[in-house]
Amino acid sequence: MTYVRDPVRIRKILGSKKQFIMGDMAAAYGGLVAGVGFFGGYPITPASEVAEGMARMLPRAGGSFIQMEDEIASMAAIIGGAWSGAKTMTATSGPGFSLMMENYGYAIMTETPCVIVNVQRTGPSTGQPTQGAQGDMMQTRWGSHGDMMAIALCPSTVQECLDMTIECFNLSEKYRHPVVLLMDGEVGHLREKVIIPDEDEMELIERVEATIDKDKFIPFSESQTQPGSKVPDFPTFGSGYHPYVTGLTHNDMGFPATDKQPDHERLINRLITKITDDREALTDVEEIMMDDAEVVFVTYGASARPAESAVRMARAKGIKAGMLRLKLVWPFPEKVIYELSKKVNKIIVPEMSLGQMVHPIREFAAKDCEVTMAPKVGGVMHLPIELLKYLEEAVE
Amino acid sequence: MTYVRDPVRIRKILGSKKQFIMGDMAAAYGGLVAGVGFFGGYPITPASEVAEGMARMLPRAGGSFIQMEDEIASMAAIIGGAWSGAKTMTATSGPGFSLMMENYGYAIMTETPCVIVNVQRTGPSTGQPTQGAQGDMMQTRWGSHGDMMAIALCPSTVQECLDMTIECFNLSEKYRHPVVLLMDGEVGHLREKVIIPDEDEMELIERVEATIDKDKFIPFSESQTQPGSKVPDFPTFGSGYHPYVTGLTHNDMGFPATDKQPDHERLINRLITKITDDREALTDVEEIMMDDAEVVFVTYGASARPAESAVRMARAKGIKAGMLRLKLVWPFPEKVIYELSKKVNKIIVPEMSLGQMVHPIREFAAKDCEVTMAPKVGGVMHLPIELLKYLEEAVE
Amino acid sequence: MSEKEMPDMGVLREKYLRKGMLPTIFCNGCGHGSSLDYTFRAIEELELDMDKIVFASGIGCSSRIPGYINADGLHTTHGRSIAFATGVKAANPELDVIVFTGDGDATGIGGNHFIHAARRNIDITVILLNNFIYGMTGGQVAPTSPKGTIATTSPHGNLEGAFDISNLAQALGAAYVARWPVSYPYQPIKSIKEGIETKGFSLIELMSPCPTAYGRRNKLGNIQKLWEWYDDHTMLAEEYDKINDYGTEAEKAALEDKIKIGVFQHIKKVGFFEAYEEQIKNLMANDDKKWGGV
Amino acid sequence: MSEKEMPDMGVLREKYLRKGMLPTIFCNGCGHGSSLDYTFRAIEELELDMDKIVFASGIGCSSRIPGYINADGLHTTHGRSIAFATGVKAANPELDVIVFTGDGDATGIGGNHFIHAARRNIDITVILLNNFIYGMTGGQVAPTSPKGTIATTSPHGNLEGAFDISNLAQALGAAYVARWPVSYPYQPIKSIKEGIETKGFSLIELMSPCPTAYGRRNKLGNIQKLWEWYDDHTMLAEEYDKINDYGTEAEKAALEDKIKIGVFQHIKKVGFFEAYEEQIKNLMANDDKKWGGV
Amino acid sequence: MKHEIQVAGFGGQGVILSGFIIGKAACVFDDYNAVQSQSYGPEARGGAAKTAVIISDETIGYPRPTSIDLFVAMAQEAFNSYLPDCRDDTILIIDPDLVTQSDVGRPVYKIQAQKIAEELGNKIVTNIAMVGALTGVYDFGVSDEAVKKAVMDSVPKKFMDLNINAFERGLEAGKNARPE
Amino acid sequence: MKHEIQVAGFGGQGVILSGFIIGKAACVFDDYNAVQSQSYGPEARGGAAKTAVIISDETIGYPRPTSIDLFVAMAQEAFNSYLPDCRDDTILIIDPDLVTQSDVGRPVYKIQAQKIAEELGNKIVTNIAMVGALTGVYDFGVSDEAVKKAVMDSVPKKFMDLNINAFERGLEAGKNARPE
Amino acid sequence: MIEILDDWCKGCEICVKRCPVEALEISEIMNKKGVRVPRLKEDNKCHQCRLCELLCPDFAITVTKEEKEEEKECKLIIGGVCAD
Amino acid sequence: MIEILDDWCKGCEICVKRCPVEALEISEIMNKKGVRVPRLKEDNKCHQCRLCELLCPDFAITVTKEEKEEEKECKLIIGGVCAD
Ligand SMILES: Cc1ncc(C[n+]2csc(CCOP(=O)(O)OP(=O)(O)O)c2C)c(N)n1
Ligand SMILES: Cc1ncc(C[n+]2csc(CCOP(=O)(O)OP(=O)(O)O)c2C)c(N)n1
Ligand code: SF4
Ligand code: SF4
Ligand code: SF4
Ligand code: SF4
Ligand code: SF4
Ligand code: SF4
Ligand SMILES: [Mg+2]
Ligand SMILES: [Mg+2]
Repeated sequence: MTYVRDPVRIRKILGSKKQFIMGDMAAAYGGLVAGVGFFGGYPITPASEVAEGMARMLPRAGGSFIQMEDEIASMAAIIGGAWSGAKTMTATSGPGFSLMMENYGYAIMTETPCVIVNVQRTGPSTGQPTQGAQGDMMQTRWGSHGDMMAIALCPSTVQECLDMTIECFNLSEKYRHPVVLLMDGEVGHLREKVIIPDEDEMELIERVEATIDKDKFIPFSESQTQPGSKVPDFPTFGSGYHPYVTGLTHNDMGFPATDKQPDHERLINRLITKITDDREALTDVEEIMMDDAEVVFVTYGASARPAESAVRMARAKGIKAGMLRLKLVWPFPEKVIYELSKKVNKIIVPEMSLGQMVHPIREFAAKDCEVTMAPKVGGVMHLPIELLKYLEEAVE
Repeated sequence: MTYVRDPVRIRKILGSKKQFIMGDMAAAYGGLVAGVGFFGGYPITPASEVAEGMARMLPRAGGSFIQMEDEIASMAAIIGGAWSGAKTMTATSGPGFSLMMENYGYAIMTETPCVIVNVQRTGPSTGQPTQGAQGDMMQTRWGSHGDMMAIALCPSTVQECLDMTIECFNLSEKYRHPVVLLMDGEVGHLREKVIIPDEDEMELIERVEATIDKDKFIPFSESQTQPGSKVPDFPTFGSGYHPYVTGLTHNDMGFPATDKQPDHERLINRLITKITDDREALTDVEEIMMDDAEVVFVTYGASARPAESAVRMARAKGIKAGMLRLKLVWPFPEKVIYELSKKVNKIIVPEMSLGQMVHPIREFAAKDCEVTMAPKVGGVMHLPIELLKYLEEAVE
Repeated sequence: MSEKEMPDMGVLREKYLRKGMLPTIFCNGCGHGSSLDYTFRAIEELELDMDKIVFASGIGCSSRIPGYINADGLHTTHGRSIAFATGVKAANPELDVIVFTGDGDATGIGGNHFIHAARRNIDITVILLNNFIYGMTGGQVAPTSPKGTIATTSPHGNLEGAFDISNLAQALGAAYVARWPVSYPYQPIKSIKEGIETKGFSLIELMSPCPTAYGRRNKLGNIQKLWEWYDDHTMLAEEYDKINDYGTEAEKAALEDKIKIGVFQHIKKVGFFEAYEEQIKNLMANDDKKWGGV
Repeated sequence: MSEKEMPDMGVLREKYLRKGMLPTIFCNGCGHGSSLDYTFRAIEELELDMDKIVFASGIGCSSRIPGYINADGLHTTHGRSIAFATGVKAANPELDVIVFTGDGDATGIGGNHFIHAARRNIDITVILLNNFIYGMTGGQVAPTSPKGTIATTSPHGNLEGAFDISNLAQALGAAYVARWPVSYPYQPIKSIKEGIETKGFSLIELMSPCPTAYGRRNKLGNIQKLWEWYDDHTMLAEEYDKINDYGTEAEKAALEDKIKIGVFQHIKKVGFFEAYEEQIKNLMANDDKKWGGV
Repeated sequence: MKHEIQVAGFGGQGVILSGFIIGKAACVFDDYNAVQSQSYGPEARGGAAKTAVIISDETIGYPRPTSIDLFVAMAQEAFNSYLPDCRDDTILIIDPDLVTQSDVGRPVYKIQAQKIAEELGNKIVTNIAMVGALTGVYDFGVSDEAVKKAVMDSVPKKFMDLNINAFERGLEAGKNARPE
Repeated sequence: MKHEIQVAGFGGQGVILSGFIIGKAACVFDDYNAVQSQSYGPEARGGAAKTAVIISDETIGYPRPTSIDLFVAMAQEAFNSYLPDCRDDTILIIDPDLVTQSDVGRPVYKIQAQKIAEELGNKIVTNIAMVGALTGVYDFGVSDEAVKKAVMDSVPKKFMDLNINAFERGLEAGKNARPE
Repeated sequence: MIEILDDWCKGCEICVKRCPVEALEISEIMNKKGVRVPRLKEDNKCHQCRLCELLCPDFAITVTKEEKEEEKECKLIIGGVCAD
Repeated sequence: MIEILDDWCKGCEICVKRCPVEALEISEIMNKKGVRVPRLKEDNKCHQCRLCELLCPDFAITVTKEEKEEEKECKLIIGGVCAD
């Protein structure tokens, strides 16, 4: 039988409401709370603790954990598991994420809900395994071949690692799309206080299962029960709907249409617009001291923390600094950035990379607003004073 | 012994100077002419013909072809082969390219020259295997985890498939970087006339092998023999230099420096700037009717062909249309695009995707120049009249 | 239930085939279709509920089979079907999972998932259609291609050793292993039945003629000759082993030319998910005791 | 040349170790270092030219070994070392290629490359350090971990069957297969020598104690006890097989607890690249004839 | 000068090869430019096959046909499917044994290419006979001799005579054919 | 209120756990915010280990130490490496049996944590003794009781007494210690 | 009785060649794809062993066990029986 | 003579425990990492079998075959012999 979430048992497994845990572990908690029934993963620094947490807790909650033979298999298995009706999850870091790219695209193509936690470390290649980074941001959006769209969230605190994992599942179920929690190793291995939400303190979005008459069911088109939704109802394996799930271009019935241009166009447009139609509704940003800001950081993840410190330091010096933190990075909040760029003189983008999100930011910023990178590589966070200097220079 | 290129033999294997062949086969010819000593590949539509051509010809030229167990192994093997001193090559399409992402990053990190032909087909996922597309453009730039740079060329004709394969090898040797020939299935499976260049009709850039005293040799830093070059001399395996080649962050000596921020920064900056320093020198564009153009297509690959037809049709109607074709797409020709955008009113980007190169084009265009997508998906090229309509609308 | 008579093809078609997908894309004379027929008959004999079987596959001609079955189908990425299937089963162990795969899919690119599923004794049934070639992509050499095979990527003759897939599965301790040519209908049906019934990992390797990409190039003649090839080049395991142990030198030499067929392994082992469910039950019981019940 | 005396460690260090990389990153009591020592000695006895040997590896503690060798070293991606090595050898068959890999690296993520290289009979020597665990990442379960193993990802006890890697290589027809614990110095040295000398694919599986990630969690005691564990839990293949064939029930039952060690396979086979060179020679000669010489 | 020729039939009939020969004739044995493109069914497993050749003395931009001058159909399905892509005055050639229903209210050249091949002893050269026929029927600017050379250059040595015969018999039939 | 504490030593000494206990005490058994970060050597294979805890009554932005209030060194190498990160008035605690050269021209608290642990019968609780000691030496706003609870909450039941003893002996030693 | 679903038949002749009593032959009837489909011979010894049904790789043959006398008639049932 | 490269020794005691004649012992000498390194016992039966050298996983032991009489002296050579 497919896993049934037992909130009471899960709560007991997790223990006290207030805890002092790592970001990685918080993601495991979040998964458990969200109702993960199957976790398939492969160890890799600095993400292994997510799997280890799951290995310890999930079977006690009645779910299953399998350490697969590699990341390709992990991604495959969680997609398979999702089709059996479970919420499924994996966790990895750069090298493993690169290996997942083919099946990530398959999940997108087949509209399979699942969650991938990528605890980013310093790349390229094996790089610096124990050092955090933010170098897989663009990969999440563009890393698989062909046209695709991404949904990804970036936590800045350990509490957010937990909350956003739940949010990832919600978005994943809502859009039937693999959602990526783009943690960075800094946050993943940081310990902080987290408050475990009780049932009434959170909202869980559950999969819309197919309920329509089997003869009338159209598996790969707009929802037949949720008016206005481009997301088809989910015909769980074993429920008698007999969907044919394929990574080939398929028509509404799910049958291969590998030489049919209109079918492809229709399918891909739906796969993308089901998400981008909601771009603005999905936008999730935090604003710090933005009211009168003239020079602002646009940040995400761990970098937001020294950036916030730097903003406070700058304000103390009378600089009209502010910060916009992207909690959801994909689909890209084009409008927010555009509007921001109309309001401020300069946008500075501190990233633990040589510059990734700065590209869409620059693309969507109005041209009269200068957009600057503030890169920092090698597994070290920006120091607040380093970032302060960017602000100071900007107002010089 | 490492393969030694025998131009006379190769010329005889290839046969007559003027031939009517497919783009895929032309890439195989190009590889042979450039001096490939080892080809490792895995079949996939529409790229299999590259491997098949190599399987037929390469052993006759004294080189070796191995069909590896998958694309991960193919990429691994050609990197290994490169370290043994050979020019090496693989060919694949989207799904295989996605699988190569981890080792692609390894090749970048270890500065391994090699050439990957990606004959793009319609994705995401298995998509439409027999239909051409241009959906892996951004993946080539961003598909592996961590910071990286890409070098990639896009042929529009079968002759270019041959010539650009040679060019790929030249750039690959020059920069010690894996270079991608981003063909599309349309061009790959098109047959056209090609002229096979004789020895004196082309230039081959050969690897700069290490020659310095072994004790003084620094394997992963600036060249010790080419003044001004950031590309280190190559210590071929078997030549006694004993390099330690690792995907970990390494210092100049090649030793792991996995917790050293300065080493990482230094390395990654060199890996990227060794290419981007030459961004303008590398820029390779073709201009069609650009002198007085007001509305232009920025194109590449197969799309350039209907675009060119459309430009000619538009000119016949008195529309000041033009076309800029990117022959080298990565590193992105930022300056050319910026300058173009200063000159023209509108840039239209026809792509056999939902829009990929349009992003950097929009990022680097001046804001007063409108940049529009002209996407076409589902394995079908734009029709000239479809593109003409974009031009007509632009001047309305 | 073998007492009940097997319904005729008209009935089977109606019951098992997915309307609108037939005829198959397989070439004239391709053996892949027959394996599906045999599978239907095995399922019919076992009286299984088609709502509770998931058919998974990778990429290849063989992997197109689930598309023709009126049941849940998961047509995945090249080589990965067994890993997907593991997830399907993990999330709902009540489902039967049958994987259709090719020699290239399962043992070329997908070899790792194959050996790990066998090692773990994942409770799935793998029907592997071995045609000694990469059919779908037009005839490239496969890890199963015999030495000397002419293929588009071994135009001068294959130099690599070939996998004996059943032997590999046996060495890995798979619970059920059998190999038959598709030209024999009854044995495959029986093996598929036994495979489905066996707890743990079952492999049924069916040698399937590919006239287009294999037979033609390797001078195995027309469709008929290719189908007959298996009659002359296979030998029942018992007989094979007997000759191998006690035969004359000449008899032994003749074995070179023969492929062993039969049921090679059939053992009782606890399936992975059986063991897992047991572990979960114990953990929960422990917790309940600790907590005094949930 | 075994007449010549083995130089002492001072000389070996000077000759074989890469200056500036030592001491190793291995934990106190880790067996991985010893395998490198044995390799030096095998190379010393064979009088090989260190300029013509490439040491390749994947990712893992074991895969760090080439970093300590003063020779060409290729530290690749996790699981892929054998595929890289295949390319190294393909592009210059004159080089000897020795792969250092771990149980996870070679048979977890890298299982496919392992089986394909064995099948192809790629002429490389694989020294596989099996510690029954993923050491580098802190002790996750490996495909070699015995049932019941407590690891960070099998905290309730491992339910999966374990690979017998040597047995797998044997089934694949590898030219040379041997297994020893690193606590025995002489046999590994001899096997590494034989492996390097053997044409085609050689596997030397060395069981290497990992006190940090395996021993500790599985209550195998301190470093000493862990090293001694192999004395009690291994048995020479000949003896093992004899008991298996002719032993009493009790004796047979005791085998449960034993790991077979020894040289399991040592056969003469044409190496893949030997065959390839032959084919190339023939093709070229053919062309030359056709063209009347180049 | 620009000619667009489309040949369609079943997989296995050598449709692609026939297009290849025409294109090769034009650009290797004559001095034009030519492009040949092809369409596959879903996964190239039998089914329909179609090829288009464009011949021009200028550079060829868009490489797919936009205005077909000559359409050769070697199977009924192909004829039905692709006729709509043709202009009203596109020249049509069919093998009446393979395309039995070709009555579309306009003249059609009927060439029994398969029959010619069978008479020569091997159905396999049907496509070559058809290449001859279309060369005879339609002047695409390339000499008969160049096409013949392209045939000779594209077929196995062993079957050279058979192919030349097929080509010549087809050519003759083409020259003599009148639209019906 | 903000306190930055750094503890450093060798891998295997339980340095990370000691930081964890302090952080947990502050935010679970008291009501502050705390962050704990850690640095690894190359691949966490033994070698140096270092952890930093920041305790504050406000939200903690930048989570790494910028101005260390208390530095505890449990190995000579750690002491030498990380002393430069300290302010001039950073409070320093060392175990003199592990850090034999601590003469840096400023007062240092010397706590024989390892000796305490050995006296209690198991070197393994050295870190817990040190947690007690630093709690005794430095007031980071968290009650002794809260730290003790955090210890109890973080160690295996089996070794509860041993750990509590270690903590209390350390606490006492800390309270009595004077900088030398 | 032997029914052939003509439009699914690809013409491999497996049925014809493997019928133990040589009861089948390739007929003059062509299906949509131009394939000549098999039929029972006018004079046949078909004993409804079902081997042809089992072996046909294209699900094109149905052997329905009916009385011998009905067989003649049944041969006329062609094509499209099950396709939709 | 037994030379120990003290700074490479990690203290596993394999050499001590596996010496067939129990010739080695852990000494009071501490290396940089705080590890107590082994030494030949004052009174030892070392017959230079080299087992300790072979087994030491850290390349820390060198057994140089020299005359018995020189041994005593050699024991004094410690640390840093080969490291650079
Ligand atoms: C990642 C990836 N690589 C390559 C391919 C191309 N491909 C499709 S099917 C196939 C071979 C299938 O062979 P096999 O499994 O033996 O099936 P068959 O067609 O012979 O039945 C290949 C290489 C792909 N789809 N995906
Ligand atoms: C693609 C990828 N996945 C995961 C990892 C993380 N990783 C590094 S080493 C290792 C396990 C190594 O185990 P083994 O090969 O047994 O070597 P050991 O450390 O035990 O010697 C893993 C999973 C990685 N580096 N790359
Ligand atoms: S190519 Fe071979 S395997 Fe594929 S459908 Fe045709 S005959 Fe069957
Ligand atoms: S973790 Fe295990 S394998 Fe790795 S170095 Fe330590 S003891 Fe050796
Ligand atoms: S049922 Fe048997 S006897 Fe009758 S036609 Fe079929 S194979 Fe022949
Ligand atoms: S076996 Fe089936 S497909 Fe083949 S000829 Fe007979 S009816 Fe047709
Ligand atoms: S050489 Fe032999 S006897 Fe001497 S100390 Fe070493 S192991 Fe003992
Ligand atoms: S074996 Fe080596 S590392 Fe271990 S104690 Fe002896 S000298 Fe030290
Ligand atoms: Mg196959
Ligand atoms: Mg291991």
